[in-house]
Amino acid sequence: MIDKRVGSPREAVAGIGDGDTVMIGGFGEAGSPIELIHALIDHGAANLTVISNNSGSGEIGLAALIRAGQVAKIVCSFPRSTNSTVFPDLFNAGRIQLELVPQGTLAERIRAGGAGIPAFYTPTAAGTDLEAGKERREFNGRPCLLEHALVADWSLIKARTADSHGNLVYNKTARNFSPLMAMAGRNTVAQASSVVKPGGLDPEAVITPGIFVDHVVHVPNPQHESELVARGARYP
Amino acid sequence: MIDKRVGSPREAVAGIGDGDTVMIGGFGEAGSPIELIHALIDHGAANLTVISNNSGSGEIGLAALIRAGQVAKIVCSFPRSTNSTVFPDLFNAGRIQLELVPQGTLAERIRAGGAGIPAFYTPTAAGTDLEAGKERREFNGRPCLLEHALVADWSLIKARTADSHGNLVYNKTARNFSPLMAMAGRNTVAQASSVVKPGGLDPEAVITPGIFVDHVVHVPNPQHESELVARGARYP
Amino acid sequence: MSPAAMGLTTRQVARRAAQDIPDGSYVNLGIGLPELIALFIPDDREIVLHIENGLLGMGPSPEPGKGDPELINAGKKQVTTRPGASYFHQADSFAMIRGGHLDLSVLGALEVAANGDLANWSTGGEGAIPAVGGAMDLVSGVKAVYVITRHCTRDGTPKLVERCSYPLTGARVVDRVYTDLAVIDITPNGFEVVELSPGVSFDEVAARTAAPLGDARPA
Amino acid sequence: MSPAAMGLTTRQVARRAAQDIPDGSYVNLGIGLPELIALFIPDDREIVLHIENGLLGMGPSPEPGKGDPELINAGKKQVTTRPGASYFHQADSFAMIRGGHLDLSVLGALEVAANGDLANWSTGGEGAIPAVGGAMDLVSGVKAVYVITRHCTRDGTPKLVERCSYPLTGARVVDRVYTDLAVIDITPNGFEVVELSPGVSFDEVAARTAAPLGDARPA
Repeated sequence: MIDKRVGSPREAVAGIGDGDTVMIGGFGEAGSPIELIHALIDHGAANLTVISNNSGSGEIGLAALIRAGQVAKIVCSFPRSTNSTVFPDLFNAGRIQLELVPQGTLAERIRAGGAGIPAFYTPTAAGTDLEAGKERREFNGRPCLLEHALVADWSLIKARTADSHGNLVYNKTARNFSPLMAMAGRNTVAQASSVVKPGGLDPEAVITPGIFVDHVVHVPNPQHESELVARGARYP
Repeated sequence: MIDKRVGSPREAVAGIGDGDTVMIGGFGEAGSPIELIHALIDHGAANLTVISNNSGSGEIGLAALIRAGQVAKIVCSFPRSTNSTVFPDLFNAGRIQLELVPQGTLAERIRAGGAGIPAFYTPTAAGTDLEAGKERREFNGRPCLLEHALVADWSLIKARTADSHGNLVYNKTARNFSPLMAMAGRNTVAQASSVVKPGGLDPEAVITPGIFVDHVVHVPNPQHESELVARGARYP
Repeated sequence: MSPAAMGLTTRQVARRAAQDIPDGSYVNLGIGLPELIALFIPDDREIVLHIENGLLGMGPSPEPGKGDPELINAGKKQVTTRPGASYFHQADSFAMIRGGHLDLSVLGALEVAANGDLANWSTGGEGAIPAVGGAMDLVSGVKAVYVITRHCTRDGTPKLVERCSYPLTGARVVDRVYTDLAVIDITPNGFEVVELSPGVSFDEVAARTAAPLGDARPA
Repeated sequence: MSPAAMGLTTRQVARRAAQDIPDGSYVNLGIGLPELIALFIPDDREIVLHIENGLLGMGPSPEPGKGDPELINAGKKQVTTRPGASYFHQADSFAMIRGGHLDLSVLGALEVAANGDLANWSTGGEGAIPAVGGAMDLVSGVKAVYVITRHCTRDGTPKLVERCSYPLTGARVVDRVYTDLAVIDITPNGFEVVELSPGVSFDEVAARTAAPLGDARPA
């Protein structure tokens, strides 16, 4: 009997350990699993490496996790926000490390991790400062860089609907990194606005097959980062 | 105004030239674009390199294209069929070349071609005869092989429904290689059982975004390979 | 007892192998003999069957005339789906395989070597058409690889050998072998019998195995 | 005429650039000034706008209160969709970019060099938080890269230069630049003016360009 549902965000993240690598879905607020992130703040795991496209806004969600001092390093394409100084302040104080990765390379490295491809070549960033420390090789006369797969101990993502097998569909541009992170996480936790029985999702329209998902948490009315920021919310 | 519909399979394949590389979708009969293949036989382009998972069955579809002598080389994972001697006979006579590629590596090489990834490493086939001629490199202590992207001048695929922008959805396991080949073909032709207006497909459920598709042909009642083989059909 | 009558029938071997697939597993069953395992999965277990041409959640064969020629398994036979099924393209399907997401792959064999080498894709013979399909991907990526096979070929030649003579599908990939005669693990010490089929002795298995055979049966 | 009043307004530059986007193109518009181009696409053309966070077929901003916080563009502003739209994940989105499937990317710039080098992601300054997003992917993959920018910075420093002083986004990637003063192609011979804005002379553009400037205007 396959039933991946767990009762609460708290239970879902209980296994995250100090020093773990955690992928967190979302591009801006779209797809950000705020309730899982807040549960991780409550949980308190420290010295985390977080892989996420952004570094959060305001003082909730990902920004709050960083502000809580739980993140030692972030792997990220765009760690800047008009609404937050949390990451910049810690970064400039030398209290958090940054690995800056072009967005497409970040996506492809995560996919590679999930797909068992240890490394690949890409033309992106060749000839720029982000080439530093990377192997260069020409293909068809074009300089390319060797990029390595990313995997994580945990992936925390947000879905629109899940079934109890862990099959997922997403909402609009909230899809972004989540299907890739689901593949690359050894333990993938999906919060979903609704949870249905197997057969409740069209097999042709499933975006993330359940094999990539370990735990499903029902979060019926997920909060929106922009609304929380607009009213000056802080977590905790 | 974007309208990728063309009137017939004949028109859709008219631009294929001698010596072109042609990807052909399908795993067994599921997803095989028989009507497009037959149009290519009528068209007569010769000296083709065909990239397809199988080599066809009976004397229709892909097997008929090979039998017509139009294929100089096939890149394939499983060129054997219980229902056809077309490829084996030509291969044993030295009249067609074969590049044998493990199925997952074939899929990944096609995806890489469509995604602008020139090459990647994979553990598949390391330590086997199919390692011959390939660069080996270890990652995390595991031997891996360097595999290069595949692209094509043309991709011929079969969809269930298309819109006039070229957005596609597929039927069950007929999806197989087609979304990847759509990405890797400089000219991608999709035959579809039904064709709708833009807006007629759910944006959340589109499998192949229209950007990957150049021509859409309405083939309302596509033939099934197994039925044609069962009644001993030949083409032409 | 003649060799032909000794040990389990093919269906009994499939049934035996099915007992060892844990509830909740994601499993790929190879073409041929391994396909039979699907018939014997115990009713109290939910196993998700993966077929590499693009489906998780394979169900049984359709009733005659009720199938879809575009819903087929890797052996190109028509199948059905179970609730919770999903379709995906080949790159995603092999991401599941290569990325280590499947718990188990059960494959047929031409030969299995004592170090876990598997040969099951080519006899390397003159005039044989080489065809590999997804076999090399499966053995390189799936967490555990079981083999299900007759212990010997029709002419009595052992298939469990010291070193494979046929071209390899993968090196050091097999974890366990189910045959008509025994269940045999591949260990750092080579082949070790963990279970004998009813009416079969250890010596009878050893005599039909072309490599040293350990005995790891529970005391 | 004071420098501030010379040439086109920002919106006029966006309108001018929009004229050159062919019907049927697949186009990515960068954050900031390039976003304005979407407002000026001629009615008789169908352009499919790609946003790298996962949408083809971006439509205009939603009416107030009608948007979805999870339907946003790369600048994280709410948008809508047009008929024929599709959603996809980041690996597919950047496959479109890196794989050469987009016809055009229009980006902003800190500097453009005469050899086509583009700097638009970092001033490299002390304490500045480096953030690259999809810019390096776009310039490495899209078939044509246009830049839309003020010709000079607020303090009058030319942005079209012999060699970029800021960190590069990509080497030899820009095809054409639209500024308030002119439309300028990047050619093997460097910058070449193909069109002057109304009321602007070639010499005025040359005086505000920190690299040799050719004249390729139609006779």
